[in-house]
Amino acid sequence: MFSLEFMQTAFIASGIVAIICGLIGYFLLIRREAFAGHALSHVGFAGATGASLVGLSPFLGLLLFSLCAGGLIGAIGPKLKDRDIAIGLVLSTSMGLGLLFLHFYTRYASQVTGLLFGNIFAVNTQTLYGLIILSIICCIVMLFFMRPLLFASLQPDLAEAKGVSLRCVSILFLALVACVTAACVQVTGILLTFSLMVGPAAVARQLSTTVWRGVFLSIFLAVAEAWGGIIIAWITDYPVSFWISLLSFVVYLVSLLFSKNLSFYKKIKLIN
Amino acid sequence: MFSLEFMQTAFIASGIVAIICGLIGYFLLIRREAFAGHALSHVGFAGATGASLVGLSPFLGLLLFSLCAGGLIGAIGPKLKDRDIAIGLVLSTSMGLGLLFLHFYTRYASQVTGLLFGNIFAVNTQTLYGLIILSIICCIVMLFFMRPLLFASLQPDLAEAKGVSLRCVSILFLALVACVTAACVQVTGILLTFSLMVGPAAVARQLSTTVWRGVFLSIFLAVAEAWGGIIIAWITDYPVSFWISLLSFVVYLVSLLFSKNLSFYKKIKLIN
Amino acid sequence: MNVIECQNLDIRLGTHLILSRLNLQIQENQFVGIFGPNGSGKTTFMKALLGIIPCSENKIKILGKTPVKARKQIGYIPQYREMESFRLKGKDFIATSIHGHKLGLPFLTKKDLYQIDNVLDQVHARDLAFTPLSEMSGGQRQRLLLAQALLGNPKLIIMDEPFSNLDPKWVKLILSLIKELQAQRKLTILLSTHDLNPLMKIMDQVICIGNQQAVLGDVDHVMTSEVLSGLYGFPIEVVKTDQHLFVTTSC
Amino acid sequence: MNVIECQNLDIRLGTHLILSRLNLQIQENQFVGIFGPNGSGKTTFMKALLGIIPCSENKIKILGKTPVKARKQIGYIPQYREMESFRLKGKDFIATSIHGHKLGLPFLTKKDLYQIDNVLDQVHARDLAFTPLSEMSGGQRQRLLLAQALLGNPKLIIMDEPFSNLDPKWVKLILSLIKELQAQRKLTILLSTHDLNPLMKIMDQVICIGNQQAVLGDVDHVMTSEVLSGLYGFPIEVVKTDQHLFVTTSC
Amino acid sequence: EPVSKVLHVIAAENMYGDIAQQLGGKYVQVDSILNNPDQDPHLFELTPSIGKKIADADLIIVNGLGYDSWMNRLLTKYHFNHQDIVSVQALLNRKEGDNPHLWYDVDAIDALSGRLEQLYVKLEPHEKLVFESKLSSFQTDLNKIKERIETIKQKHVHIKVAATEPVFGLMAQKLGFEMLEEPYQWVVMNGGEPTPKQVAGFIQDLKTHQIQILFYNEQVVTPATQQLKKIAMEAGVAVVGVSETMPANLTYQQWMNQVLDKVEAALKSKHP
Ligand SMILES: Nc1ncnc2c1ncn2[C@@H]1O[C@H](COP(=O)(O)OP(=O)(O)OP(=O)(O)O)[C@@H](O)[C@H]1O
Ligand SMILES: Nc1ncnc2c1ncn2[C@@H]1O[C@H](COP(=O)(O)OP(=O)(O)OP(=O)(O)O)[C@@H](O)[C@H]1O
Ligand SMILES: [Mg+2]
Ligand SMILES: [Mg+2]
Ligand SMILES: [Zn+2]
Repeated sequence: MFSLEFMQTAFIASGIVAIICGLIGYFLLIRREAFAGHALSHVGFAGATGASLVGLSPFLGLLLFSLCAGGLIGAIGPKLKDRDIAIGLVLSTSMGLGLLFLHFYTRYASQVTGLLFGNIFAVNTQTLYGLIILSIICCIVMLFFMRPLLFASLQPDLAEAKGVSLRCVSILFLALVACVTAACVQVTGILLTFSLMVGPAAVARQLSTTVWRGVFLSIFLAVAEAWGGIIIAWITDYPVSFWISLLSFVVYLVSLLFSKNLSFYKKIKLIN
Repeated sequence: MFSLEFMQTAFIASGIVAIICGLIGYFLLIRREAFAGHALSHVGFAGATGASLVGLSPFLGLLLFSLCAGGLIGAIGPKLKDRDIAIGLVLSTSMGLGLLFLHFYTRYASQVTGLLFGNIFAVNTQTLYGLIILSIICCIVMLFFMRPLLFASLQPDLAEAKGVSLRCVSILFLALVACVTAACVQVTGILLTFSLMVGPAAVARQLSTTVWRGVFLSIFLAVAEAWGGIIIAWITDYPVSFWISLLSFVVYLVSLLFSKNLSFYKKIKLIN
Repeated sequence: MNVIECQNLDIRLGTHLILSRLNLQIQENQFVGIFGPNGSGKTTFMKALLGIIPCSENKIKILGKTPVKARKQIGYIPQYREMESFRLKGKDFIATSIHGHKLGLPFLTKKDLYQIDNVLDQVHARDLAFTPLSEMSGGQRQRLLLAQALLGNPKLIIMDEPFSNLDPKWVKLILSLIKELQAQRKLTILLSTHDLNPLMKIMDQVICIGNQQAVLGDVDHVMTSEVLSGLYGFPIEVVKTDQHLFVTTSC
Repeated sequence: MNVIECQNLDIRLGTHLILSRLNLQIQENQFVGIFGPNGSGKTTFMKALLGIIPCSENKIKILGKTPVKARKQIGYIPQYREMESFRLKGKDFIATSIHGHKLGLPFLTKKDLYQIDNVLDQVHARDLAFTPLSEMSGGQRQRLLLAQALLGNPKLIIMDEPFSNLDPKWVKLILSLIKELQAQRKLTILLSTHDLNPLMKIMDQVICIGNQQAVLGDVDHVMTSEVLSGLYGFPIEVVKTDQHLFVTTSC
Repeated sequence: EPVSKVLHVIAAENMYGDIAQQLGGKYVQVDSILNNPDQDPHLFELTPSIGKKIADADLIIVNGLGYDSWMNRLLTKYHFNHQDIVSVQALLNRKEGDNPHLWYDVDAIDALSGRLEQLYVKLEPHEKLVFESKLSSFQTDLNKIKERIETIKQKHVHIKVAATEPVFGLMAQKLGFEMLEEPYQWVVMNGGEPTPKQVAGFIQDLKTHQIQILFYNEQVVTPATQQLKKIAMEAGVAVVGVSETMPANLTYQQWMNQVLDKVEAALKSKHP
């Protein structure tokens, strides 16, 4: 299984996607913005179609459009309360725009439809290099951005008093999420990206007592689920995305049972 | 425009969809569950393919599966805090299942892609009757269910003390949302359904001072946006869903400006 | 008839024992204060009385019934949480609790509306009926919640820290409102708070919760330096002047 | 040098004037209580001092600088909100505020860790370093936040209702902690609360906020029945015994 | 006598697989990836077993034009430099965005068969004669089809047709038909939403017999196609179903002849 070149590539690519998704997902869940993560994966298609329409590279359009949408969501709803409305409206408006672009694009728009499920076994070297560069950039940015991000997420009032602009942090973070989603969705599809973003991070948030442990647990689980999914898919010959999404659900359920015994407080929450 | 039969049907069908979406959407936003509304519109396809796989009617499968997913989300996360994780996980798992079913049985695959954007101009009479029946059932259920739903949404602690099971309410409501979404998405696509669910309700929540006014404003706006979208689409010859999503965004922005002048409190929120 | 009766009651959350072997009886027309350190179980005790936290059968009797059956006759104000910043009017907000516990057509009868006006009058807050919730001050919201708790002619009202974040004027206003209502309608009031001073001369009885115990007693017996110091595990002094009774920690 | 200096300050939220023509100067090493009815503008005033609410230039000086420039030297405890029910450890939680305002590698230096241990020691809460946030009581959380406010050797600490929902023991404990720290480090403390009694003998000065005015004064001058009654628009009595000073609304 | 080894050929679509089999006979073993008329190429996720087969293949046939983009990604030179890849798109020099249903273009198949024979000969020089004879018999069949097309073209001039999707477009072009309602078709194919005037125009043209034959995609059963079919039948317009994927148990030649049979029948029955 490991001697086949396309399998090697699949392991590397899914590993990288898992690392970025695990990292970004952890902060996404701390900020309770899972919806944004999903919405941004839809948004890209409008950009891709728009770019094809004016003759630009679809990927560039996808990236730019996602970035703008991420920024817009961050700007409209920096407070938790109104965020779901902001996300919902940006999502539907950008999908509407995508539809309009599609209307003018009277040729075959192949890049539009292929996004729901990607093909991790069909990653070419160029894409792989792109992914590696993206993941390095993303990790470096997160490394430098983590401090204000955590501060603004955990103690917004205090952060504001210390001169952190909640709106800026929110915009920047969602732009980063948009970037990552745009890139990963190209490779692995909406389903797989979202599974790797939410599942491992949910477990990490549930169990870890320090930020670093949380981040690493999240990344570790994401990689483990991604590779585990590929291996099980190899054995059973069912689609990989199915296995990874199932694994991520099962691992979360197991962690729920586990964390029940962890602390007394959790127990009460489950009773209420 | 009004003499054409398919246009008449479009007006009637979109009007009915708008009524249900406006009604359900208002409560969805009061409970801050917009994400659930969107997620449930994806979930159905797994049910449709699954049902075909075992030889049942796809629509039945779609309905049942959505219902289960709605109930599951409601059951996992009755508290606001954990809800986005619950929704995210149910969404990705059910999409994964859908992919698996698709792997075994591919017949309804093409219907799945057709769901992002529906075609309001191709509603047959049978579907129309189905919609009318659904909307009547939905309105009646909501009418009887509204009291505990509002109570549990606005004053959860007190409702619990009065014997309302928050979990039951949450499950029931999301099951209803699932039902409605499943049916509407078949007719009008994910985009249009979601636009009509979020936009008008967001405005109504922003402006109205009584529940009834909120419900009626939400329904009224939804119908107005739906019909307005069709008329503008007829004039400009752009796709309807695009216009409706744009209208719903614009109306929200206008309401935001309007409500700025409504109350002092809002102003401060915008400043902070 | 006893309004509240607990016999040998154990309250557990999960496997954790919060209160053990509770025995107390509270009569009609009593104003009972509940004190105790943070996390001692005041809220838990109240939730047990409301039947939200299940307890072993027949150990709690409210008005001679089980808590679940007595629900209709209990008014409740939960520990204050930030309310939705809706523009919903006060009247509509409290109306959600009328029949809110059962399915049915969401129309209010004339009687319901009359009842709402009635309770709003009782807390002298008719003006709040048409004020949007998002424009109410903390004190106004508490008054509104008090009006809501009076709906349905309860015999017992349970209030969980209704005064947190309220200024002394509102505390006093709401306290005198409660006292007035209690006298009129022979209500039993159960009220928890951390600021003991405003209640000193108003309470009839006191429940002290601490160390998994809850003890009912008269104000004069319980509100002594010894009892309170023991309860909080910290020197607390009760100072008596000619007209006043004060609690202080500054020694 | 004055720690806080306001000259002819107007504070607005939107077009709404909250406080007008404020003039006050607070010296080093002062414990200043802030009182005022709900919605009078206590939180708003504090936010103006922190530079969150923009005011016309040069009207506020903190330690001789503008609020924005003085940020590093101000410790702040926001009005209590329900914290995330994370399992994050106390140490990690307060560590987020070290350098949290600027970009950079998220690693703590030995010095930072030493500083955290140091402030935890100062509030006698070394044990909280390893307690998950979700398992802390209200008082423990307040102590943790106080430790956090001490990070970076501030000259001024602003606390917005730090005692709401705390029991008298914790109020007293935290108050004496604050007092102790203030004496040690010549801090200026600005603290708002609705429960005036615990502060009566601790404060050096008082700011009364009401009717769009804020007045600074000595405790003896301000804490009189007349001033307080005027402030709250409600009869409030100040009772003096040999050793104690009490505020009460029961008249 | 040198022993010939069996060539492994992978075809992305089954008609290409069929042609490869016909041309290679017992010397090739063909696997088609999309071989079920019910399958939607857009929602297809590779499983490891297919990846394995592709990795072991000697020859790969893809359509190109984004129709099977997952294959393109897999087939960069880096991974499969030992293999020969036949892209029908490349053979014809078509640009991205063109009508991807290349197998309805008989000339494309002509070119493909020639190219395949060349490659077979290159890989198995010993069987040159066998391959040449198989090619000539295939091209004889193909020429018959071409002749048939030419006859139809001569006999029926100025035939106006329409389709629900541009599946049949290339063949219709060869037949000399004038294709109406093209924007509608592209929108539907791209999963977009037709505008009201497009729908109105289509229905109008059907009712007024502007359209003489309506082609629809048998694989995409949506309310929209049903609606148009129904209107066409009511108006007496001939309706012809075509499929995207070749039905099982047919050869390419049989399939094309079947389609042409249907077209001829339709032309006969068409409204005068
Ligand atoms: N929802 C909950 N989450 C976590 N712990 C809880 C919860 N409810 C109760 N507990 C636990 O039960 C005990 C009693 O809590 P309870 O809320 O009844 O105390 P309380 O007396 O109301 O405190 P406070 O004065 O702070 O309101 C606490 O020690 C706490 O550990
Ligand atoms: N975020 C906000 N939302 C709504 N109104 C606000 C907000 N901030 C300030 N206000 C308005 O400004 C005035 C001052 O509010 P502020 O919060 O400063 O009062 P406060 O003295 O802190 O009250 P409290 O004692 O209740 O904390 C209030 O009358 C209120 O109307
Ligand atoms: Mg409590
Ligand atoms: Mg305040
Ligand atoms: Zn989606």
